[in-house]
Amino acid sequence: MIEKALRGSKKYWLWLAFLASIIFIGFLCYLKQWKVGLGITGMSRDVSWGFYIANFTFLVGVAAGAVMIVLPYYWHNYKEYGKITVLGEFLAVAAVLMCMLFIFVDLGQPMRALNVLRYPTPHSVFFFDACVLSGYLLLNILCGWTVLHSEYKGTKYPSWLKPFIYLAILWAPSIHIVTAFIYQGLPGRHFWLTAVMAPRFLASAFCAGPAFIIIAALLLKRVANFDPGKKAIEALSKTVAYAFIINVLLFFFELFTSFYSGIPSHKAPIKYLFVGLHGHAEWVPFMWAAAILAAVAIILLVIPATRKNEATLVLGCIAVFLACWIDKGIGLIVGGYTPTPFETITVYRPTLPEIGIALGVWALGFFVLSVLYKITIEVKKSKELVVKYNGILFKK
Amino acid sequence: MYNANKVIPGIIIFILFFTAPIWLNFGRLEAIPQPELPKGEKKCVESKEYMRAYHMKLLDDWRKKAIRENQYIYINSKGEKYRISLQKTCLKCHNNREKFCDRCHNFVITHPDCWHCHFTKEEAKKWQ
Amino acid sequence: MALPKPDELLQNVNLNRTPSQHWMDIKTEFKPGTYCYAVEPQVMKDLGLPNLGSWQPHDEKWPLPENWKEIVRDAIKTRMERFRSFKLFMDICVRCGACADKCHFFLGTGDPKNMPVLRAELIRSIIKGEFSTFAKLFGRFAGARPLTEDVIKEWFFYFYQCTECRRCSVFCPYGIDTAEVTIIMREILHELGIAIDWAMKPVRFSHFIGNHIGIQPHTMKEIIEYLVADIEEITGVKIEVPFNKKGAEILFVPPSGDYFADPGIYNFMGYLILFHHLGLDYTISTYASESGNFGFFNKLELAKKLHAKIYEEAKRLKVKWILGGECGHMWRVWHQYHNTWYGPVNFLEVPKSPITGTVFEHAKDNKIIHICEFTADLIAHNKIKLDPSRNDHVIVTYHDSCNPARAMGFFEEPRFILKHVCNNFVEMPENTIREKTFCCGSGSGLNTDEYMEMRMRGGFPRANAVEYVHKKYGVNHLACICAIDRAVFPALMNYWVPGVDVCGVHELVGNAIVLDGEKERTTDLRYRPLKGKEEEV
Amino acid sequence: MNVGWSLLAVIVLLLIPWIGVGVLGLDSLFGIVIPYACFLVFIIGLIYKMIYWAKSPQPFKIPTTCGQQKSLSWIKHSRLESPFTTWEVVLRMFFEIVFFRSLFRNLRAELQGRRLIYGSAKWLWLGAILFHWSFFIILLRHLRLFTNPVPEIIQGLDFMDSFLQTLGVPPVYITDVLIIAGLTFLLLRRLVDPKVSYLSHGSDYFPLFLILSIAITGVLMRYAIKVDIYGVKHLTLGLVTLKPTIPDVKIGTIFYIHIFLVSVLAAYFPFSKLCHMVGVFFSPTRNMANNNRYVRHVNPWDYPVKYTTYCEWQERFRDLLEQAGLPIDDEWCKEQQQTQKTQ
Amino acid sequence: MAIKRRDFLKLGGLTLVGTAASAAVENLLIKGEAKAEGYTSAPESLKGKRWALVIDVKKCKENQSTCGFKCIEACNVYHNIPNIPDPKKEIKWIWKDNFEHAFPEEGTNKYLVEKLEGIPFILLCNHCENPPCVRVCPTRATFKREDGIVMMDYHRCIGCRFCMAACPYGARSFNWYDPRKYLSKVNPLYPTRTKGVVEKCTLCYERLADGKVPACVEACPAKAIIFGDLNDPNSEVNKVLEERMAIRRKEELGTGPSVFYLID
Repeated sequence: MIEKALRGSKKYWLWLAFLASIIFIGFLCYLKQWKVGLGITGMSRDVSWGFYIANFTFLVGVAAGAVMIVLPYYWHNYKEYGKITVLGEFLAVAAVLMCMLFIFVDLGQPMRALNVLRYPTPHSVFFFDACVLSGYLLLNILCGWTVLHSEYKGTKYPSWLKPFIYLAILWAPSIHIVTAFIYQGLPGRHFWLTAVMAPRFLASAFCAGPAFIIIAALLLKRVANFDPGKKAIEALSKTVAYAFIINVLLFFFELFTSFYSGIPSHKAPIKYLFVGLHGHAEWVPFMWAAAILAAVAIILLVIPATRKNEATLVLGCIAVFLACWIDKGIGLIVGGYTPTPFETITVYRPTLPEIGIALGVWALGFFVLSVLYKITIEVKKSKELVVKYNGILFKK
Repeated sequence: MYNANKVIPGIIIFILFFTAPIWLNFGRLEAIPQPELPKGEKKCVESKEYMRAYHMKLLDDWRKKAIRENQYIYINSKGEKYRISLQKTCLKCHNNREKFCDRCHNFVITHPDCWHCHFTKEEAKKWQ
Repeated sequence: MALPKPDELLQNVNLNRTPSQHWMDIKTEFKPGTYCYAVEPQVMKDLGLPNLGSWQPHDEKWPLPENWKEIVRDAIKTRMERFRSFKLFMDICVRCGACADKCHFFLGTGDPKNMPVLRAELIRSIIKGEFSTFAKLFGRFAGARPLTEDVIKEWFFYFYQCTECRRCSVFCPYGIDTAEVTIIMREILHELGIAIDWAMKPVRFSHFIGNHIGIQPHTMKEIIEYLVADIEEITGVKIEVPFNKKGAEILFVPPSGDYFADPGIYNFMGYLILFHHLGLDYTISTYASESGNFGFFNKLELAKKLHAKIYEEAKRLKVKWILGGECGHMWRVWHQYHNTWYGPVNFLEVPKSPITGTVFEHAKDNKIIHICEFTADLIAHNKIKLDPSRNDHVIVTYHDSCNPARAMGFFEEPRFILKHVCNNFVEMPENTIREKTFCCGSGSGLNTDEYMEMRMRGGFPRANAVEYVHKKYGVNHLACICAIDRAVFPALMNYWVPGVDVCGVHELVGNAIVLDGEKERTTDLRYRPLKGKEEEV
Repeated sequence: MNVGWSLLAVIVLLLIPWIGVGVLGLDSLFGIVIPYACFLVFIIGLIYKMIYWAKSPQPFKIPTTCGQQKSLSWIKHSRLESPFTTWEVVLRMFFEIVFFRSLFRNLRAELQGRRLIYGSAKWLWLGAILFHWSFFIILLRHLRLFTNPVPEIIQGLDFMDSFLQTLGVPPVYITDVLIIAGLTFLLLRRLVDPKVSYLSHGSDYFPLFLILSIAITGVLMRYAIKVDIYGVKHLTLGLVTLKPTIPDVKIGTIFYIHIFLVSVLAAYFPFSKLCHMVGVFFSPTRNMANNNRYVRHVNPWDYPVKYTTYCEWQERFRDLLEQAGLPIDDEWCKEQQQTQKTQ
Repeated sequence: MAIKRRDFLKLGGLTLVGTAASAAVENLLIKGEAKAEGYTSAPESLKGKRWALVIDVKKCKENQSTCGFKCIEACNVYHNIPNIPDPKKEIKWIWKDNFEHAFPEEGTNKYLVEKLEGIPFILLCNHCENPPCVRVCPTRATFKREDGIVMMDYHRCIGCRFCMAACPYGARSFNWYDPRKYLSKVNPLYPTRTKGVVEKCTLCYERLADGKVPACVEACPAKAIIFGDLNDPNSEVNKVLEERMAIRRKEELGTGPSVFYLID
């Protein structure tokens, strides 16, 4: 089936070339990082994780979010999702791949990356995260590819796949729970030390992932003549709306706990992020942008008319995606490290090469995603057998 | 023979490719370097043969024992004791990286990353 | 020799089960329906070829000549010296098995010796066992075996069970072409006097009379005049057909199947309507009255003999260039062999369409053009008046005939024509069309009735794909550009997919062309009512 | 059966240098004489093979066309699948040899009841790519033992290949892992797939076992049973500079086993299916352009054939032709007779 | 013929196998490999169950003008710690800070702050009893030794910096650059680090092995840093802690620091 990705229109190749050029720029930045060290980033002794890990955290959510389609389709036999299920599975593949790459570029000694598997350390959440991420990647490749291949062959997927599909469904939340555990189990990081971290991660995952699929499916409808099905999009947009509202609610619970209890160390990070602290307000505009986006998203997604309108739905989904990206990405990381263990503030700002590398990773993810989606759509089209010949669609 | 115009160049390319090692050395072959052994010292912690083949493994074992098991003394096959330390023990005798280590390593192209952290006295002078 | 029912036929076919015995130990069984009858000795004598007298493959003892081993060994050696392809293919196969499930005979029989790799191994093992001391020493371990009479029987069985369709060659990482091996193996068998009747009789006809069916010139003219009468009845237009016309611009050579047998005749009517519509200055020859070439299925020398007539005729009639009809293996021969055999063809001119002025640059040396290339060019330049709705009673799918597909690269031209002459065109599943197309199961001279079971098996993969579009999209016509296809598909479709008719591309062209001064048509060329005209008929 | 004998053959081959060097101390036989001899056999054997093939002409132009031919200007011609010019043929061959394009097309047919279905089947392609590319890179990488100084590019290759420092010291070569994975897959496939298993000879298993044991001895030598690599390079450099010496320091026997197996492979190469390495370049269905109507291909052994000429045919049907009102052309026959006479 | 050949092969094979087996006993393949007798620790090495440091804050206050913070300097020199100008990329094993930063949760207690104003607090890795950094390390590159030292294995560290996120004391530093460029004085007896690994105070494990106390302890002219085994009831540290009042950083996190600050 891979050969289907090797034949495409000029637009398809231009898009891939565009992504490849960004990947190349990212790669050049990475070469510099390789040579000089992580010193080229904005990270510091006090804020020792930054943009890379922020994107990683967010993307784990996107990967896990795909389960919102997979689960109803396989578990509840919700047929409407038939056309987009593989899209969800492949989104998970691309997102997990990006996650792994973000971790990889964040490592000080990348060539030793596999040490994680060589010295398995059950008490480290990171080890578990490596395991669940690679497991999820393999499961989604297996399930997505086998299901698509069966469609290509014109048969139902083989019965041996069922257990793997169910396993993948169970596995999806686990990747995000484990990722939350990376943060929420650390003593001395007040912003992270909260039990709602995992549920909040899940909620944001279950809105950001499906939001992306809605955007992608509607885009494919325009550029690739692919029909995701009206009902599927409607159902999925409801999922996004509910999950996002829960996400925002959970954030308010956090606010309540911090400010009603009045514990200074718990208030400090939130103050820093939203109003500034000790004269530092570097991330305030971003956090308010996220808040406004969230408000817009809720309005667009809750009102049925705007939710059912494709244009406003896409806007709402973009707002959800961006709001989650700011909030769960960079807001989470910076908030966790600020103030420092000495109650001082060390400012973190990503540097240009750092952003370049991150863009490169995103571009690589989109490259893989584009190729996988291209294959999917071609396979689905090849089943139609009624052939587009010299631009004219022949039907019986 | 038919298609000689293609087959003969093909054969020549084939010969050139598989005899490349001979041509690659042509006119640039360097003498095989001899590592300079420490003066005054007659023996290493183990036999010459063993050290030549296994020194890297020995160093790796040393590290694990010293760092992870707090065992700082190595007792060799003859029962002699050595303090485990690359800086203090090995480099005491083998104090010239260029003339000892690098000669062999550059010759056979093995570039272990020891020197990222460890160093000889001589070397330190350069980047101080 | 009762043919089993379609469902029974496949019952014992399992592509993933292999016999417990080593293939070298399995003796060939000649069951009725799975082999072709041996050639009559007179046919061979007439053509000056060696023969074994009267015998049949199922005979326990074949009347091989005394020195048969020597003949075979010499024949192999000669072929090795003459054909680099053969020599190379004997050496470089790594038995990766990529070709294994590509052969339609394997898919229809499950017989491992029908895997192209083992089919070639039938001779490869002999070359090792007879010519290589090393391999002889290691025997079966190295895949070597001695030459015995059973081997000859096996060769006969399996090399007359390859339709030279080249599908395996598409998938082989080294391009090993079993068709090439089969061609050479049939030549080697020929040297012993072994051939099949059904493939040799047409050769004799073609050699002495001019076409495979043995239609004599006056009969040919009569048949065509009948067809012209039919056309007049259907369209109201009287068409003139020029025979042996000196000084015509184009010599048109169709396969004899097109003016002799149903459904080829409708295709021929299509050609005539097209030429008349264009007012083309062409001629048909009663001497070079065959574009197909059964010689090719027996021996390359015979193939060369049969088509030499076309060039003499072109020279004699002083035409500018040659136009060929819709035929499969004919185009393999015309495209890949003619120029080597008969070139340089400097008594003709570079083909140029007199209607559109297009110069067929790609055929500038050989000066022969496929009628689909010619018609596609006309349609592209809007030179034909077409009414595709006249084919609305037809839902058509297109079968890429093996030889034009894999030995010529002929994919778009016929599709382009179909697209313009009918409104309902559906492709078969992608892995069964274009370069991956399946043979009709009876190519290379195997379309004989005594071979019916094997034909149905070999045609199964193709029929299966047709069945798929028939059930899913109601496809009722299978268009093809091969005379053998048109001859054998009706039986195959009748067996596997009843309800699908077979037609040529130009039959549909003939239906769609709006002739000047024609009456309103109510039927197609087969006298079947057009859509919406059912009551008028 | 075939499998067992192949394995046994490789084990025997393994024991020869083990005993030869380990017990009998025939270092120079196994370190110098046999490698030289086998390398010569390899080179001369393959040259012989190429000349052997080239001695036979390719009489006809028979490319397998897997894509649209070049015909009418407005029809998109498939350059790679149906090459028309030499340049396109070169491209086709390049993709064939470097990326195994034909194998990439592979399908898997399954018969389900009365339905044939075709699945995508890229595993063979992947296994073959892994194996061949790894083998090629390993071969290039070994130049570090045959050149002094080692070209930068080879050093770079070595660095990239050993980029993962995971299995401790020395860092693991990625190609080592991949070649063993690829070979294992190819071997398992031959054993497990009933079709491939049925058509395999012993001589198909033997090279797999042989190359696998070469890879394994190499890996062992690097990671477990170490040898004095300085001494090894003494020997190997001596070989390529034609001043062969056995170094004073004894190199471990495993090295001699490795080099002996490589020598056997080299000597076996030209006389087995492995010659597909050069053979693929000769394949007429891939290395010829699909343009016989455009450029004439000449068959050197072509000979004239006797066919029924027009005049013979006209004589036979003269009456019938006249009755049917078809023209008679005696002029032509006269002309033909005259030209025959003048010849 | 075939059978004969097989028999021959079998016979030949058996002989070869036999010879090889006896040869293998002679350790043919691994010629030259020697087996070490073993490893041990030196008799003079200091042995303890839980090493600890007690820092006499009072003495620090008294001597800060004269001592020149020899403890820090000695450590830096001994361990080849680079002097990186950018505070964001600094490497620190042992350093000084004020009370509010060292004990931020006490920072709102203005009386205590007033009392401890101006005192340099010497900060370093606490070698916790229950170290979060060890818990999170995915490769066990940082681990706790039997004698209580929280150790770093730079050969294994992948530079993920999870330990830095986990350490509530900011005791860990990451090599953002190659540290060698920032070295002015080099101790040839101790290696440097490479870029991309995390490092921190190792309580001079290799000095202990040689029977010496940590460099900072040795260097302090006022003897303000006391080193000893917390598990040994007779050790100096235990005696001091029994007599005087000591606090530990972020006690409430349950990490059990092994560094005590005497504040009375």
